Amino acid sequence: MRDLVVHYDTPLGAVKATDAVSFSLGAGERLGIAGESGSGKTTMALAILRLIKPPGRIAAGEIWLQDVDLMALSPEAMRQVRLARIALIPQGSMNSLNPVTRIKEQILDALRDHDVRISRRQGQERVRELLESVGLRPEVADMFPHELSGGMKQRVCIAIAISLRPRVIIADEPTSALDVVVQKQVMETLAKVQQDLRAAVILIGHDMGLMAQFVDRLGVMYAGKLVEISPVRDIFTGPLHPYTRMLIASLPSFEEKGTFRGIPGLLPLLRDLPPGCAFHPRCPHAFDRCQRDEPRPREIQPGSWASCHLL
Amino acid sequence: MAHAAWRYARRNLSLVVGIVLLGLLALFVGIGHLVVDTSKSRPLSAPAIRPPSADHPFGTDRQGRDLLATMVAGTPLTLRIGFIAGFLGVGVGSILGFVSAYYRGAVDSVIRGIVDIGLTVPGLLVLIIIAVSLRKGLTVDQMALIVASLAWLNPARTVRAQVLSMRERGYVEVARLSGMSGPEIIVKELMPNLLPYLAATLVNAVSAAILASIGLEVLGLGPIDSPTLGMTLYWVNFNAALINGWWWWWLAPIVIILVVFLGLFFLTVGLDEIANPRLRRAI
Amino acid sequence: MRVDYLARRCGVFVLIVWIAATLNFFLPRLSGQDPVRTKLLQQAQLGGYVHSGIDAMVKDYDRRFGLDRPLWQQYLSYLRDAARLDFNYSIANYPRKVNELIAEAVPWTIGLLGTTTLLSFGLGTFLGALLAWPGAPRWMRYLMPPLWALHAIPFFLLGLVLIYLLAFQIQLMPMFGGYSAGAFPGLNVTFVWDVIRHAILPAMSIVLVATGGWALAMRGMMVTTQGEDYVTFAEAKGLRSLTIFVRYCLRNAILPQTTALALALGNILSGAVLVEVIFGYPGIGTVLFHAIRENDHFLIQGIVFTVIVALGLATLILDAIYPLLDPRINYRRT
Amino acid sequence: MTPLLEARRVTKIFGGGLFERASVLALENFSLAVDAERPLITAVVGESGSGKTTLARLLLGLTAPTRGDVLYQGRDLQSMSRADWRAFRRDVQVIFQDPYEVYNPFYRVDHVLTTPVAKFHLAPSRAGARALIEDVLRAVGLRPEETLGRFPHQLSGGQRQRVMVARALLLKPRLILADEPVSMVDASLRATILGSLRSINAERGISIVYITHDLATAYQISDRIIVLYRGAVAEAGDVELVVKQPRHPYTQLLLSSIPRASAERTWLTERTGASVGRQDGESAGCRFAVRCPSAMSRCREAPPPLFQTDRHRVVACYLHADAPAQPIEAP
Repeated sequence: MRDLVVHYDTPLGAVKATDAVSFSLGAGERLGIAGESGSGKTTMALAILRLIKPPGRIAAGEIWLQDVDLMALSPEAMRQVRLARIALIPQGSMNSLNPVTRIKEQILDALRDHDVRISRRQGQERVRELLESVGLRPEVADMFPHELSGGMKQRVCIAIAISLRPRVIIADEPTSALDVVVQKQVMETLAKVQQDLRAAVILIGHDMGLMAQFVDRLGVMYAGKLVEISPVRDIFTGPLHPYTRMLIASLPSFEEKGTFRGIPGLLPLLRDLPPGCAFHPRCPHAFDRCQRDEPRPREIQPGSWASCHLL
Repeated sequence: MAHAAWRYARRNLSLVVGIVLLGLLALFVGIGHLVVDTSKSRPLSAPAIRPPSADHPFGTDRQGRDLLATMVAGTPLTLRIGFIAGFLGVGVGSILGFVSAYYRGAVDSVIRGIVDIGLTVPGLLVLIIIAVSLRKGLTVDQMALIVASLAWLNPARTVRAQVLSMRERGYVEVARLSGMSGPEIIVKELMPNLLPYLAATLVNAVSAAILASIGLEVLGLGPIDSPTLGMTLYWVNFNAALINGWWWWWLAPIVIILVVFLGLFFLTVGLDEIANPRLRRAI
Repeated sequence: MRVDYLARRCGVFVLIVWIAATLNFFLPRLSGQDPVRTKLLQQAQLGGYVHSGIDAMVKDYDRRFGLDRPLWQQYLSYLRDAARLDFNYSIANYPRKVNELIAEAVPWTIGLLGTTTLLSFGLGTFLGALLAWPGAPRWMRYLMPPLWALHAIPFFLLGLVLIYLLAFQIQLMPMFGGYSAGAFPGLNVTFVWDVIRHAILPAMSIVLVATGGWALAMRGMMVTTQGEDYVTFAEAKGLRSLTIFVRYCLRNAILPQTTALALALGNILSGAVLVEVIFGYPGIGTVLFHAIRENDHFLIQGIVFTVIVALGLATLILDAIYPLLDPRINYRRT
Repeated sequence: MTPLLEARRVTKIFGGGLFERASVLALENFSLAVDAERPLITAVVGESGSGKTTLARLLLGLTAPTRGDVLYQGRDLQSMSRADWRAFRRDVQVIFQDPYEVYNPFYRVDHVLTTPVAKFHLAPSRAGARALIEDVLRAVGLRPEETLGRFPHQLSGGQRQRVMVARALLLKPRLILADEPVSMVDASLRATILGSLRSINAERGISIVYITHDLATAYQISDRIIVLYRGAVAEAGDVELVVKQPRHPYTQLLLSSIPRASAERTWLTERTGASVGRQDGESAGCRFAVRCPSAMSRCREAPPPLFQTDRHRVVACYLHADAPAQPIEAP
């Protein structure tokens, strides 16, 4: 992804949901995108699949899948890329599945619309195989979404996502609505299927602990900008950007008790961002240059990028 | 203030259209009462079957009524039936809706049962049974009461649904924990959010009441000797004005009824827009 | 689980039937004196053109609903008659029974009402769905305002306008009645074509108005459905837009639409009665209109009871169909 | 000394009425005592469906217990007079979970603050009321001029939740019950709100019952902790003991399932067991038996009582049957 800019037209003028976001993803790599609400992380995910609906629109930027620029594809060609090459695991909310159709139909209709010619019997077989690979009993195929628990619904979504053996799986807060025990089971299932497919995963979320334990490389977004992206070990041993450092410090840990180091100030409103670096009103190290010009992302150490005037 | 009103008007066009239509109607009736001698709406006060002319701008009907006078006198009567029945219906309906949604329990299931069954039964037929039984010289107000007897069903259903959804909201519990009593919560917390819905339901009820009253009158069950719009249509049908080509006789009431229903309809749509505007919050 | 859902729906239906009979019995007696008796006695004393049957009817009426009998006994015998769909003789057209008159009129009303309701519901739902579909042709957007305006007008009003324009001015369609005066009913092509020609205007006045309503409601539902998470996920699955439109949006938006149909039956019927009166269409509406004019109480009560029961049945059928559309129904308590 | 608020063997069953077929056991045999003299922060931790929200509504008197009773200074909530209820409302205040649901969209946010001041006559004059409100807003780290006069949708989730904490402070309560106060707030603001709750307890001596699904924040803020599993107490006691040396298999499972925000990779195991379907069946014995790795036959017969394994900890698990069993009473 190079310099992606997504605008939302509101009565108060165009709002930049993502501003010049760039990153690269290796085959089979697990990349995490962490950020708080309004940071633009979900917008970026939907932009990759070109699912941004009005009043949002992709204003600029390129998204390359190996040698294909997704921005240049026709709507029909883009449709065929979805699920076949880039699959989405939706937010853990409870109605990502069609409430009035059985699970097996929701798997098979994806295969049919991607012109997978299989007989009814092969279809049943493929459904059973997919459900088993995500740890679900074959009977689930004939059940309706309201008969499944939260964890089971997410496993069905994973099964759908891997049904066409995609190269990239985008998981947008896949377990945010699940309890911690079920979350672990679902994430372990995702890890297993990813390894079997050798697919790359982009995990989007706000739970830094989940990021620390799952992804290889982690990007942090703030107010629509990618403020830092580095190998996950480096981020947790030596965070570069002040926001990353304060975010990690504010996380409740089991080591020292009673330490509450929140980040002062308020999350910025996207429609009237502070000039220069968007984080400067809350940054303890801000100096005059921070209020004037916006920092550009630079490679501070090999493989670690951050955009901050301090570095 | 005017500027804000103008800017809002542009966004909520249907409200404006509704107000303009009803305003025109009010003007027509208001000026009419000043200019026209409404006593001419009684039979034998004008030569029969005259097409529109200088001294009878709307023409006359077979019983010798001046149609302009009939319209000027009749429209407020029909509207009066609509408003009385509408207000009564929404008044009774919203109280029952409130009580059953807020206090739940047996009261709720009884009211819900009556409303659900009541709405499946065709209202007009029940009104016919009532009207037929009382058929001895109905007055306009009796007509309004008959129509009101069923007009409360729909408001009760909509208000109950609204209050049920609001009652579960967190701010009702916070109000209770802040020391507010039950009735206080209804007035201070629920009522303000309910007003736009109530207004839309009221306009709907008035519109439905007018339709029901005209329906009864066309069937001949209305106040026989009053010049309401419905009764005019009854005489149109009774005297087969259509086949005899007396077009002016039915054109006037139809145009006015159209204006009434279109005005009320756009008003409802406008009020719905206020109750739940599509664009809730900017980013 | 589904059995007790249906059992409850049948219970509601029986309740509606009982209410219809009770309304018919008690409402007329509200004003103290029994209007049916006074009408009968008035007819009897009129003499002159009164046919002999009236005295027989008065005696028969007194036998069953005589003043000496306590009210509840009268009520019970009324219920028994209602259960057997026997509503006595028609006062105005003695010796014909009320049931016969109703039986003659019902097919006409079912024909008119049935076709127009299904037509307007189907057309309106389809049109509404299309209006909400981004892939729909542009010109359809201009269909909205007229649909809006038409939706506000009562059926019979449009009927009057149509008669004047299409029947009186241009003489394109017959103006009145269910079939031409001279034609004798029979299952031959000319008569059937004659009936259809007569039914066009009344049907148009219902369909043009009702279609707008259903289109509006469906468009609203489709817009909401398109915002749902499962539609976004369907798009992310790379499904064809037609599959998403039919199997995800339409399939879910049709549920509230069907419930709305069940609720609207009552109003549709009330409107249709007036249309029949305006067009002199030989259905239940016209028979009711004449019955009111001639104070034929037995006929009025017969028609009201039959119609309420018929609607109760229609609602029951819709309720029985609903669980087939929405699998959650037999899972969740209604 | 009679506790300020006490739940004694409280059980709550929903449904089972005329229409509903299945009755749901939301909370079973739960006891807790909050004593005003020693203002502690008690955390109640449990997954969804563990009965923690039902507990909150029981303690606030918003629902009545099916068995057992909730006492305010020794008096049963269900039979208290109007005067008692007014005192109860002053003494026990609440912070709800959803910052979007607790504000009436019709009014500015001030309404949530001015109502309790008026209803409980907390200030002699308007100026007095204004000063009191500005004071509590500053106490939670909000600038009054940036907050008052605004409509709810003009404030962020974090700001709105802090206004609710301020609202609770207004009445100078002796107990604040916080039902998932920070679960819908962003991480960076979460610590600030938890910090203000901690300082309220320390500086103003207000006991706090903190209900959450997040064991980490519970550890950070509370002195003692109760772990709930499907309506029953699994383990309870001093927070250091329970978190650092968990005894109940469920507590251990909870702790091992939380992904730690650190560089070491300990979380992902190769084991991906099949998903345990929706457990609807009510097992007679211990609720956790069906998922418990060390379940014994005894576990399926009768629900385990609370065994007192340490001075400040009890565990409802037969693995510790050697410890003295205790009538179900919190430490």
